[in-house]
Amino acid sequence: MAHGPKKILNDPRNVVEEMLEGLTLAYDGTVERLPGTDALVRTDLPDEKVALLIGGGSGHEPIFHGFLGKNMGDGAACGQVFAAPSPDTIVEAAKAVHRGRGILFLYGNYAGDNMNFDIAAELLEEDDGIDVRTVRVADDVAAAPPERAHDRRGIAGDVYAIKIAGGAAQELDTLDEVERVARKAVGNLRSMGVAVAAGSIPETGKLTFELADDEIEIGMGAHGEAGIAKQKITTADEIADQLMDKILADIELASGDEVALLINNLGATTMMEMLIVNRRIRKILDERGIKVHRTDVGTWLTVQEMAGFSVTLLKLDDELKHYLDMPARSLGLSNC
Amino acid sequence: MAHGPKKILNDPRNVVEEMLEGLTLAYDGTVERLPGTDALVRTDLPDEKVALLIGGGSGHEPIFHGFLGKNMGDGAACGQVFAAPSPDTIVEAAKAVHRGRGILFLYGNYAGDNMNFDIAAELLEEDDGIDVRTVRVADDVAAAPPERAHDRRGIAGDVYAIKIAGGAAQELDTLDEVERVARKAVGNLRSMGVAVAAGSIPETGKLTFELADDEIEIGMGAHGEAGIAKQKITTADEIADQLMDKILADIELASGDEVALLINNLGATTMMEMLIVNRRIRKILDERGIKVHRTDVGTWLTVQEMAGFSVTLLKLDDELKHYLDMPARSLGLSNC
Amino acid sequence: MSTELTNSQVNEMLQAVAQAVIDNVDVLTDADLATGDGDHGIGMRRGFEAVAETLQTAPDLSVEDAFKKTGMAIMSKTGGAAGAVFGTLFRGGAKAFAGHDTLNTVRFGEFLTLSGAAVAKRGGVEEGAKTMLDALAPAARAVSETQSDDLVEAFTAAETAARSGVEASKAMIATTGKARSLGERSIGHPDPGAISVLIILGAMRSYGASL
Amino acid sequence: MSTELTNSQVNEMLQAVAQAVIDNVDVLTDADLATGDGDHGIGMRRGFEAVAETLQTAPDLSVEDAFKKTGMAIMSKTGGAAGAVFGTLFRGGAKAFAGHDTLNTVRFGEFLTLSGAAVAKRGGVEEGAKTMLDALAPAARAVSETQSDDLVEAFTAAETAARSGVEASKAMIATTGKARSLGERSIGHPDPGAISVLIILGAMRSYGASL
Ligand SMILES: Nc1ncnc2c1ncn2[C@@H]1O[C@H](COP(=O)(O)OP(=O)(O)O)[C@@H](O)[C@H]1O
Ligand SMILES: Nc1ncnc2c1ncn2[C@@H]1O[C@H](COP(=O)(O)OP(=O)(O)O)[C@@H](O)[C@H]1O
Ligand SMILES: [Mg+2]
Ligand SMILES: [Mg+2]
Ligand SMILES: [Mg+2]
Ligand SMILES: [Mg+2]
Repeated sequence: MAHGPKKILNDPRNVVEEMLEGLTLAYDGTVERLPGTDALVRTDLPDEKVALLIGGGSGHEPIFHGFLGKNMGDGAACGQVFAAPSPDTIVEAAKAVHRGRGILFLYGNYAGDNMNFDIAAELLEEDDGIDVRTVRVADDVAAAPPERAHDRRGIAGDVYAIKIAGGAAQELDTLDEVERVARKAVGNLRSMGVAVAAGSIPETGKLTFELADDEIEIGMGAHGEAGIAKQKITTADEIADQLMDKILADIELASGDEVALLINNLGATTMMEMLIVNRRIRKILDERGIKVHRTDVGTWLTVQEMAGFSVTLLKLDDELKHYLDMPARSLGLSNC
Repeated sequence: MAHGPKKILNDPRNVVEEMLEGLTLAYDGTVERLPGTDALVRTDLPDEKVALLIGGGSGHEPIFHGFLGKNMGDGAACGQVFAAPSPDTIVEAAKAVHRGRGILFLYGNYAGDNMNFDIAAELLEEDDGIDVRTVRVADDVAAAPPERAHDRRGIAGDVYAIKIAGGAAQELDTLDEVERVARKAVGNLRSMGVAVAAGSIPETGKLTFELADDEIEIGMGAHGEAGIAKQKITTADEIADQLMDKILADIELASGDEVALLINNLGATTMMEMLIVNRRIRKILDERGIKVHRTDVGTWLTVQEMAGFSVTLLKLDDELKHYLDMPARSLGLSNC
Repeated sequence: MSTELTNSQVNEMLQAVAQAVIDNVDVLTDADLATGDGDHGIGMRRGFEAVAETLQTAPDLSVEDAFKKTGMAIMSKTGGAAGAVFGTLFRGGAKAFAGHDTLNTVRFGEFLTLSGAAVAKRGGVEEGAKTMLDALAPAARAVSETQSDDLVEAFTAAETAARSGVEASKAMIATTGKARSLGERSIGHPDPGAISVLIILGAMRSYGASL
Repeated sequence: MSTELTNSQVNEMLQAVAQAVIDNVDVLTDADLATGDGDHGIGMRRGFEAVAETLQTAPDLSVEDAFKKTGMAIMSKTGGAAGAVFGTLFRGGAKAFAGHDTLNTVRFGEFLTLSGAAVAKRGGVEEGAKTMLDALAPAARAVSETQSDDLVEAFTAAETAARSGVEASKAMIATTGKARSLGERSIGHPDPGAISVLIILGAMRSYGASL
């Protein structure tokens, strides 16, 4: 089993299958896996609702397949490690969550995801006449300048996007309305991360990038995509400053505005580090008079054993606050 | 800042202070830090209730200080990294949470914690006439044989113990009753872990133990305390078998009995690995007819950047189930 | 000199293609580690293992269906960008063979041209974006321009053009996919998907030459 | 030959003790890494930095109060097992100096004896459990048995006994603290807390010798 970085696995080529088996069991009956597929669906779906389908590559657990439940995702299409799910998987998941009111596809903005979900959406509309809308999370400000914001990657902003869309899909009656709320949330999300050490794909056993012992990479993506620059490791305060500079330059936030603040562990970083970073972030926000409505610090969108974290700001209004704060229960995120 | 293993910090000697500042801010007003101390207290404590005080060394975030909130801990006494809090801190926290109905001290069973909390309890009883009861979590079956169960370390069983005691301290009127429920929970908890890689204390910058690239240590404690034996890394299934063998040999569980199952990430392990382990654990439990009432897989009691995980079983009855399932919200654990 | 492949030869050829991709998993992994997330090799292996299985159990497929089924197997098992684009490559051009029992140079050229168009549409890319299209599109042009009806010549033209495409991709700045983030730092590295196109066309050429 | 220390000398001596502990942080870290969690050095440093501060700002304390305040500073700033046991060491025996202006051999012997008893009670341990008591208790006995009233002899006797205690702790199997988990694997390593006791008593001896 000495296969690249040390991990507790069985067959490295079978990790997604085994993970999905363990995940489905961990849902204790609230979620089922569609036989012969990598599609997961809530078992307690009400008869009539707008459906929220989420998904993406595996290896980022607990997102996405860990985010199913009441006021969260209704179903998930799961891909292999760092690989978007296939159209088949998406179509299966979509048909199973559909409850007559159309489906919102919500996922991170990557070429692979976009193509596979688009193919599935075309098939569902052509073959089954199901109304599908697509909202892509593209929150990573490091990934492209504002004028090419649609090219940005989806990173930990996914968490808030799913939380809000999940609430909206529970409460609102039409796909139009759910799409509108999800789109507003996504438009108000900005994130940026820093990488401290690489993760590896179990099947290749290879680290996805290289960093020297005294180096970090600011702005790196959630699959080890290149960031803005490698640099010598510096203090938590300086790193927080760098991330916040870029994020705050990208979104209009005036004194008195309210945000939700999420600090996401990419894998192996300690919560102690993230809390130390939070201290600085709050100082920066306080200085600008920006109010923090809620803070979430934890591990939601990982990149295998990568070390590093990202910071996400979501600009709030009353509607977004309402859906964000709705109670929810899932394997990877609960809220009360 | 190149100080031992790569971490995002400011002053390695000031990590607990900065972490507590960031933590308090992250609670968004629901928890305050008593000025000049490392004691944290809920700001929304009702006027009359049995108080639940938790605490221990820092460096295990989100436990303990991240577990404050309604139906969770009422206050926390925080120590330095891997060091029990001082009696002063505990006394301050205790006085601040006390609401006239006595205080339950609930913490992990370590010589340092025991001595410091005992000194505080004596002071509170002698100087202030406050009724203090102590329940220690001692769930690590690797740490001592059944006949010396009181010598066992407290590891991830803390999570369920705090969750249950938090619910009981909210609903039950007397310290006697809260103590009784907490003691029952603790008596029904069994855990065991495996270490894959070491963590480090920021101030020393040194890894707390050594493991070769192809070695793991079964039964290692939450501060790198020695386990049962170092061994060559093997499959997830075999490791799950080893842990479950020891746990199941230690607690009477008949077919039809119900348990709660918690898999806790010690830091840098991927959720994928833990879910793969869950798959096997469920097979083992199924074979014995043991029913899983709920599963929790996540990161609650960490040992800095250590890699590895632990498995916890809690044998349930209706009363424990009731308190375990109560909704709760805290920085590190929410339940709905 | 063979100018036509029968449907069972096409089936054999596509199995040889699958094997070639599977054999090159490490090459593709390393290429994707340099510019992307390192999963291109294992993704292509997953897809082409499914292709091999599909073709082995259905030796009697028409040429069109063999390409279609190949594309469908890739599309359903690969995942990621590669699943969509390589699935599209095989499916998107398959209608070039509709109503014909055999594969010849002209139809193969049409296949590649249609495939290239389908990929460009699906991926929202043009040539120069540093994708597999930078190997596929030149290969399609090379085959279309081939005067000879010798299939080995056609395959060789395709392979040669794809090889130049892989080379040319090194100088490109990626504007899509995971390599996009690298910006100018993507210069110097070939596109992994383009390498896959080269492997696929190379395996066709070898198969043709072995007849 | 000094047979008595005044309260200001005691204050100075305890500051020298604090400095010695602070200077040995790495020795204690490494010892605790071998058998425990590696924080003994930094914990003792925290505690004794607080001791130094307390004593510097209160030079006029009585002997009893100097020991008490030392214990209280340790108890409130160290944390962990060490905070409780070393706090108890200094506080638990301080009453040996009650009503006296000076420290002499007899009172120092009583101090150590009372301290040892207090630590044993607080820690629920006896000698042989591989704790700092395995240095402290022999030191207490050695001082009590000292015939001479020369304080340097008393301190030397204490230090020597503590050193043997540290040595002897190597052969012990820990039955408390974080080292308990090691069981037989704790054999061969000295107890970190015992080393701290040795450092403390050694610093007293040096201070006495420097007079
Ligand atoms: N938008 C696109 N259009 C065409 N091909 C693309 C596009 N995006 C990526 N590709 C191709 O896919 C290849 C990457 O495949 P793979 O690594 O399997 O997918 P992923 O990027 O999802 O990890 C790239 O090398 C490129 O050739
Ligand atoms: N129950 C006990 N009684 C007396 N001394 C103890 C006890 N437990 C631990 N010690 C002492 O404390 C030392 C460890 O101190 P330290 O590393 O600071 O605390 P921790 O074990 O909390 O990390 C041990 O070397 C031992 O001498
Ligand atoms: Mg990928
Ligand atoms: Mg400690
Ligand atoms: Mg890739
Ligand atoms: Mg220690």
